Amino acid sequence: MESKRLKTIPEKVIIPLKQHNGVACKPLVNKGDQVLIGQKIGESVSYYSSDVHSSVCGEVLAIENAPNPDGNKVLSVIIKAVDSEETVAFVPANNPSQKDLIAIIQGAGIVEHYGAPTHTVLKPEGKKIDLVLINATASEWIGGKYATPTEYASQMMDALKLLMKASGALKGAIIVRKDDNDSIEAFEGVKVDGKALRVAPLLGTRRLGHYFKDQGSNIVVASQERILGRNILNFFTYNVTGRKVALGCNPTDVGVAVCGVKSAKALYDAVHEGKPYYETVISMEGAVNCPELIFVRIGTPFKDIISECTFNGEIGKIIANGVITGIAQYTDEVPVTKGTTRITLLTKEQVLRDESLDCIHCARCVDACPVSLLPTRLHVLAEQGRFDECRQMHIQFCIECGRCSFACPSKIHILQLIRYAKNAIEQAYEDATPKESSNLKLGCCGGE
Amino acid sequence: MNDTTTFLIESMAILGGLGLAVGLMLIFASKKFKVETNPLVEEIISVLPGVNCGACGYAGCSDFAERVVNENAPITGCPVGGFDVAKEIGGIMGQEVAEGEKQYPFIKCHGGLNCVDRFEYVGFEDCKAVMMLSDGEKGCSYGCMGRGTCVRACPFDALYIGDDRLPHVNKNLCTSCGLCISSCPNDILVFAKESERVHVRCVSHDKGKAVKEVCAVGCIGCKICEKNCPEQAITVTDFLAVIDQDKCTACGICVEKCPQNTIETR
Amino acid sequence: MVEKALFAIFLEGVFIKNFLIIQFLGLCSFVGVTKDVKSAAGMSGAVIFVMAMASTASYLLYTYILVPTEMTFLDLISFIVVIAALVQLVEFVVRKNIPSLYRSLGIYLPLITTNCAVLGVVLLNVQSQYNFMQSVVFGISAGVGYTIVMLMMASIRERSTFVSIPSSIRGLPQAFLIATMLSLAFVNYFWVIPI
Amino acid sequence: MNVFSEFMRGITRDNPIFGLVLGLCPTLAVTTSVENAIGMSAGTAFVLVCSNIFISAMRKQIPSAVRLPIFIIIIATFVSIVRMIMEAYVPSMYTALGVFIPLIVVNCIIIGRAEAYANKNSIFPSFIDALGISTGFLLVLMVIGGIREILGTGQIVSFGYTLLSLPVNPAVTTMILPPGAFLTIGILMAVVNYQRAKKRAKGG
Amino acid sequence: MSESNKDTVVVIGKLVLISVVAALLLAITYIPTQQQLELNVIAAQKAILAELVPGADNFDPVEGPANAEGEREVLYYRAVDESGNIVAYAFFQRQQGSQSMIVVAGAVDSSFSNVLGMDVLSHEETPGLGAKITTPAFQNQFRGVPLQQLALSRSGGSIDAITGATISSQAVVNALNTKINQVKAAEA
Amino acid sequence: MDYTISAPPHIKSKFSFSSINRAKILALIPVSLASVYFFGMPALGIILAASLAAVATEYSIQRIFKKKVTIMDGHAALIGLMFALLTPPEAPIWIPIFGAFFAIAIGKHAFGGIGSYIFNPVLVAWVFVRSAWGDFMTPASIPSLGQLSDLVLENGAGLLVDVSPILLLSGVYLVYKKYIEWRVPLVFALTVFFFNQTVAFLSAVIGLIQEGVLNPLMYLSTMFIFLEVTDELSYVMVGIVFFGILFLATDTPTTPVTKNGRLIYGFACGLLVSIYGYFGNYVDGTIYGIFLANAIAAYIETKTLPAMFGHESLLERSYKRIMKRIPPSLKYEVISDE
Repeated sequence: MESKRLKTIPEKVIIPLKQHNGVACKPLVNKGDQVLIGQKIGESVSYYSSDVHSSVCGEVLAIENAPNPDGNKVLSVIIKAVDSEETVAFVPANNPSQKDLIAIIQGAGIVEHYGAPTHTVLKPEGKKIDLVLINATASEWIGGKYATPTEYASQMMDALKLLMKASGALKGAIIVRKDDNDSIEAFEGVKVDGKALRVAPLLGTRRLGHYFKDQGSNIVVASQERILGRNILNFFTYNVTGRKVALGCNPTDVGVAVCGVKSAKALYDAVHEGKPYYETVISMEGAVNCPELIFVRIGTPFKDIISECTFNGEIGKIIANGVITGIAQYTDEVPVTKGTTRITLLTKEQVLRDESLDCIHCARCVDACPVSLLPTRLHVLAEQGRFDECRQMHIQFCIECGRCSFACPSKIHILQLIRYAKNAIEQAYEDATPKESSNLKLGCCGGE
Repeated sequence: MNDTTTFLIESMAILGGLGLAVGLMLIFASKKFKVETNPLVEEIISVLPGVNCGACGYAGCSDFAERVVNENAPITGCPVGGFDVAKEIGGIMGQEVAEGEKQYPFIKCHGGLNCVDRFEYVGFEDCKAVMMLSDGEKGCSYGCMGRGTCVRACPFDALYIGDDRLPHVNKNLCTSCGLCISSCPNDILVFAKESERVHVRCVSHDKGKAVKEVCAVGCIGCKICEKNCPEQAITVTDFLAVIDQDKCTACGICVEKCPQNTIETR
Repeated sequence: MVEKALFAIFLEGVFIKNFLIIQFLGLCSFVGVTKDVKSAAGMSGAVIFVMAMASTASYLLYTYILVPTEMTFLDLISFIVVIAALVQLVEFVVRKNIPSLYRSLGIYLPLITTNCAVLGVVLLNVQSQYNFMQSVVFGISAGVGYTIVMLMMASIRERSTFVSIPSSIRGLPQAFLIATMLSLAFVNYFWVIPI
Repeated sequence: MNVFSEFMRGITRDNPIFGLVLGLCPTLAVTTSVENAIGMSAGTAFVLVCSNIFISAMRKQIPSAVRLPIFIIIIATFVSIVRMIMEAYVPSMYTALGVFIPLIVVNCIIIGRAEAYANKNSIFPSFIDALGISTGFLLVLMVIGGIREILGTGQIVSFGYTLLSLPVNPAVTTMILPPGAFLTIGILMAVVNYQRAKKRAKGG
Repeated sequence: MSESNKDTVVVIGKLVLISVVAALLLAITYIPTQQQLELNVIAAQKAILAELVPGADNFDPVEGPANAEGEREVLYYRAVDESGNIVAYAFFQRQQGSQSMIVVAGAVDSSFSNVLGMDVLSHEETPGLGAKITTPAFQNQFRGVPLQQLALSRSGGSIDAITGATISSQAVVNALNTKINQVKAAEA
Repeated sequence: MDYTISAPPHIKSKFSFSSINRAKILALIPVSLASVYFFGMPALGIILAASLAAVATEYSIQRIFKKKVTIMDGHAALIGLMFALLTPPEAPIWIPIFGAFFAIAIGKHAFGGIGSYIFNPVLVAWVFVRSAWGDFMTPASIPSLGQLSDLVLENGAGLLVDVSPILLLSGVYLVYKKYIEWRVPLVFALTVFFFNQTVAFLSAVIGLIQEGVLNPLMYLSTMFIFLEVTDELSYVMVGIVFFGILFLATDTPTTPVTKNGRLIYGFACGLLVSIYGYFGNYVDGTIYGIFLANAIAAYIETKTLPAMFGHESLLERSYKRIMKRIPPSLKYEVISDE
């Protein structure tokens, strides 16, 4: 699982100042400034924010709204890159305390791929975390500097311990994919506290609690089926730990911090090398002839990555973050951000242009739904604007996995309609889902 | 003959007795089981036909009256009473439909096919849905996307998307309810009176060059109309011409002069 | 033997002589109050109650007042007066004493006075020369049959709001088309049951 | 007041079936033949006209608190009269219409017109109104009855005369069964709605 | 007496008055129509009897035992020809059909071997289905049927049931069978 | 206009409405061929007439009302074919034509077209035609399973579809390939096949009670009734019942969408079919039973809406409560929330 770097440094990079959910950063540079690799160019202005660093050496061309992979335009720093690898001085931390770790995470700009700044996940205001999970089911291997898979696995273990230390949690777990034999093998070879690790499958009604007891360890690795979805945190937490997360809350409300592989690796690098989060690994998929994993700088426009690859046919669709839940891009000028995990390219012929027909009530979507919703009814209610009834049918529980749309023989854009309704509900009922930065939700959600 | 008389008297006695009994019982019951109700409701009940036929869709006249008072049921909901009853209920509820000049929605964008698309969209046909995926399909981020959110908002089928990918209003069906206007994410639709003849069909605040790149009929803020208007009814602010309808005499000079054909008479 | 006859009357009243879709009695409420399941259920509950009550009252009136005095030609007028008065009375009582019941069932009571299903039950009782128990059972069974069809109709119409229907068919025409199908099903299915 | 337009209103805009949607039960139940339809609407017309006249004549005397019971008594009286006369002089018709003759008493058309019109207008307009509504009712019943009879039995036989006879047989028996009634009125209503929507879109 | 009580009395008075007037109107209509009704019934019965037994000159009613009020119910009729011989027995029988009571008229020859005919005096069966028992096509099947064959064809008899209206057809057959047996027993 | 934008997911399954319809038509072709082989030209005429009439009706309705013409999705042809299979071979040719017309015009389009109809159009048409011209639609004989070879080729076949029950099992392949949902047919079939056994069992038990038998072994022995094959089963193992289970009841717009709802619906179908079959025959029983079940499908759906995700069902709650009572030493495995 070797990952490759891009051969050339991109002509210019576009670094959005807001690569996380929360408050946008304040730019620290002006037009015309010279920057170095790893230089902080955006400073967080609140706890719910994360620093942004330059990934190249060069000159700031502009600070303006530029396209972002999430579909909207975001204030970004555009830097003209020069061919230089000059970095600012990186200071590795030596046995940092919990407080130091939180500061390192925020300062290194580590952000979960689902958007939350990692330090707010580990140390949410007013909440106590007692379990840290690394979700390795959805995102790919981070790659980077390691010789053998086992070394990678032990790096992960170290990262998990760092995360646990940062959050003050006593227990931690890594969840890998059931069919990902490489990872499972890698972890089977690692020793934790002198004991050989066993990857435990989550079977039936067994939850993590069982394995903590069973293995007599505070750190376990478990395997699970792959879950995709843009809103899976609560569902993932419930599936893995059995803790129910109330609507409008997130796993931190029940004492669980869910981190990604990338942020774990980034923390590892930040602590051991002092390196901020300015590089990431993305995978290329689709009709493309390319190494599967590519090590890129954050801010690299998609077109530079695409031009490194050979492509069979004409590009019809560029999708960031996977074909099931990803977002299609209307331009290849969008940059790789901390939230980007993969890029999928489809040819013109592969692009689906299905016209949606009337619902035939075949209930395939109902069978496919992992959270027992009735997508067949929700999509109609959404289309007719009956959002009240959508709420009564628990539309907020949708994890946006897209299985309903995938299964639909009438090719109805069910997921899009559900998101449309959720969006409308959020606007109409501002109290329904508390805003992220507000403390209103404190105490509203307890675990069970 | 005697038999017949007895028969008549007997039948009268029975039915009369029944009427008496029923009347007494009801009056007794209504006194004994009196429940205080909203006087407004009572008043409406007294105007309503009292047939309790259920044709209004509610459970009888008193239910309908209660819904009118408490839940804003339409005052025209009673099909039996018809218009007269509706007027009376309106009098009680203090609702008067002011019969002013009729207003219709007006589409303030003329882009449609004249405006370039940035990408091909496949999915749920709705402007807001497109907005959720990106900031709009058209090159002009102010203009009408023509995906028909307003059409679907109209409960009277009065709007439709024409061949030019712009919404059109069928005035015969329009009731001026304003639902389409509030549904538009880009605020393209506004109410316009029939007497207001001349309109600027553009809402773009982009600079002239940017507009020209994407739209053949957008307002470029050239100020020709402003200079030529004899009534000084047009002002260009922020690269967009605005007509003051109070001053406009519909002379048509601006319509002729506009290089982009943005201003229109209808 | 008596029990079986009662059961036969019950089955007949519910299915074979279903008031709504075989005998066409009470159609106003059928098309008016079946827009959602909840109100259909409330209406049906009220109908069952009033039908049972009206059957009782009218039987007593007919047997003990009209027949002895040979005033049977006054049946129609006296029945309607008695039903109207009874419904009104019940409404008063329920409204005063059990407000919660009034909200769920009582608001449908006035709708029933002029519901031909209730008067129909009473007249059919007299016409079929049922005795007291038979009258009451027939009244209840008519109400149960009414309920079943109302619930079917209401849930179907509720489901119909989730699908696209041409605007000229939406509403009453659709309700009648559904009634056609229900009627076809009832006419053809239930005669097979031997009673 | 234009007598003619007042009369026509009952046939077109305030048509009891397609306009006001009242009195559905007899409409569906007795329209197995044109003959029954005529008999039913004649009975209804008699009651409607009489009660409209009676109530509008007495409207000043009726206390509003008990107006409904009094209306019901008046209507029930006329219905009973119709019933007895029919039973005595046209027994075949009486048998065919069955329980629906006494059920005229709860026909919403009658009590609806009594309340909405006769209670507020003087005798002559009430009379015209009743005539118009009755004619509208008669026409609708005859149309439905005609459709059902011609399809259901292959011919229209009224009062002993064969008015129309289809060469094609066998007839669609379903049409004179209950489902046929629902089907006919459902399709008729859809057609009426379709025409109305078309007219409205054109600006009618 | 307070104002409201006075109102109450007026209201009730008017209610009673209306009821009384209504009763009067009804009673006045009732008397002539009732007479007409009785005439109708008798005329109808006579017509049917004459049609069923064309050869008969007179019909002698056979009355049952008197009931509590001293009225005697007519059980059946003996049809006598000009010379006074009994040619047939005719009768009316009430029977529950699929929708209502059917009053069936029938006649059987004096030797109780053949049914002479059947007619329906009154019924309220479903139009188009059960109501077909009044059609000649159905009624003619009964002319001259031997008593043993008086059953629906599905039970081995010679009467074809009306399609879709087996219950009504069965009711007619049952009515005839029951009554003929009764007459037979009474005459024996 | 370089790239295409759409909402996720960007790939979709291969199933489409037309592929499902095509699969169903293909699955019905063997039995159609068998009926042509057995009944000869009349069967071929009926099948062709019904299919063509259905397609023609759909085409003209969609042209008249200016809708998109969707005859290529195969739904109209499928309805026509299914109606033809439910026609007796003796029927005059205008019966399938009218039936197909009625199915499409009233059964499908008057209710709003694909997905909007509440009653299976085939059944709507069949029930209407049957009640209008009962003589033509009554099969010459009520099919029953005389010997096992009747499963392959039924000699006393009534309707076209009764000709060969075994060929209808192509529907099982459709279930396997997920063209047809499995819950309804499974529960339906189980209910139909066990109904008579249950009736026999109950009557045996009641008989024992009436005789005053107290020996529990006698009662237990009546359980063996479920193992034997009752005579009634020969009336159940016929083509039309198989057809009803696999093709008529599984028409998706007429089934509830909820998972539990589909189970209940299957049971309701089975029960209604069996009751009619028990008193009457299974030919009419299958049709009328499913038709009536269609009417209550919407009610079943409203009553089985799924609870909030993660909400414990009654079963789970009671299980947990029982497990709490048991001392931990006795427990092997418990649902644990840590």
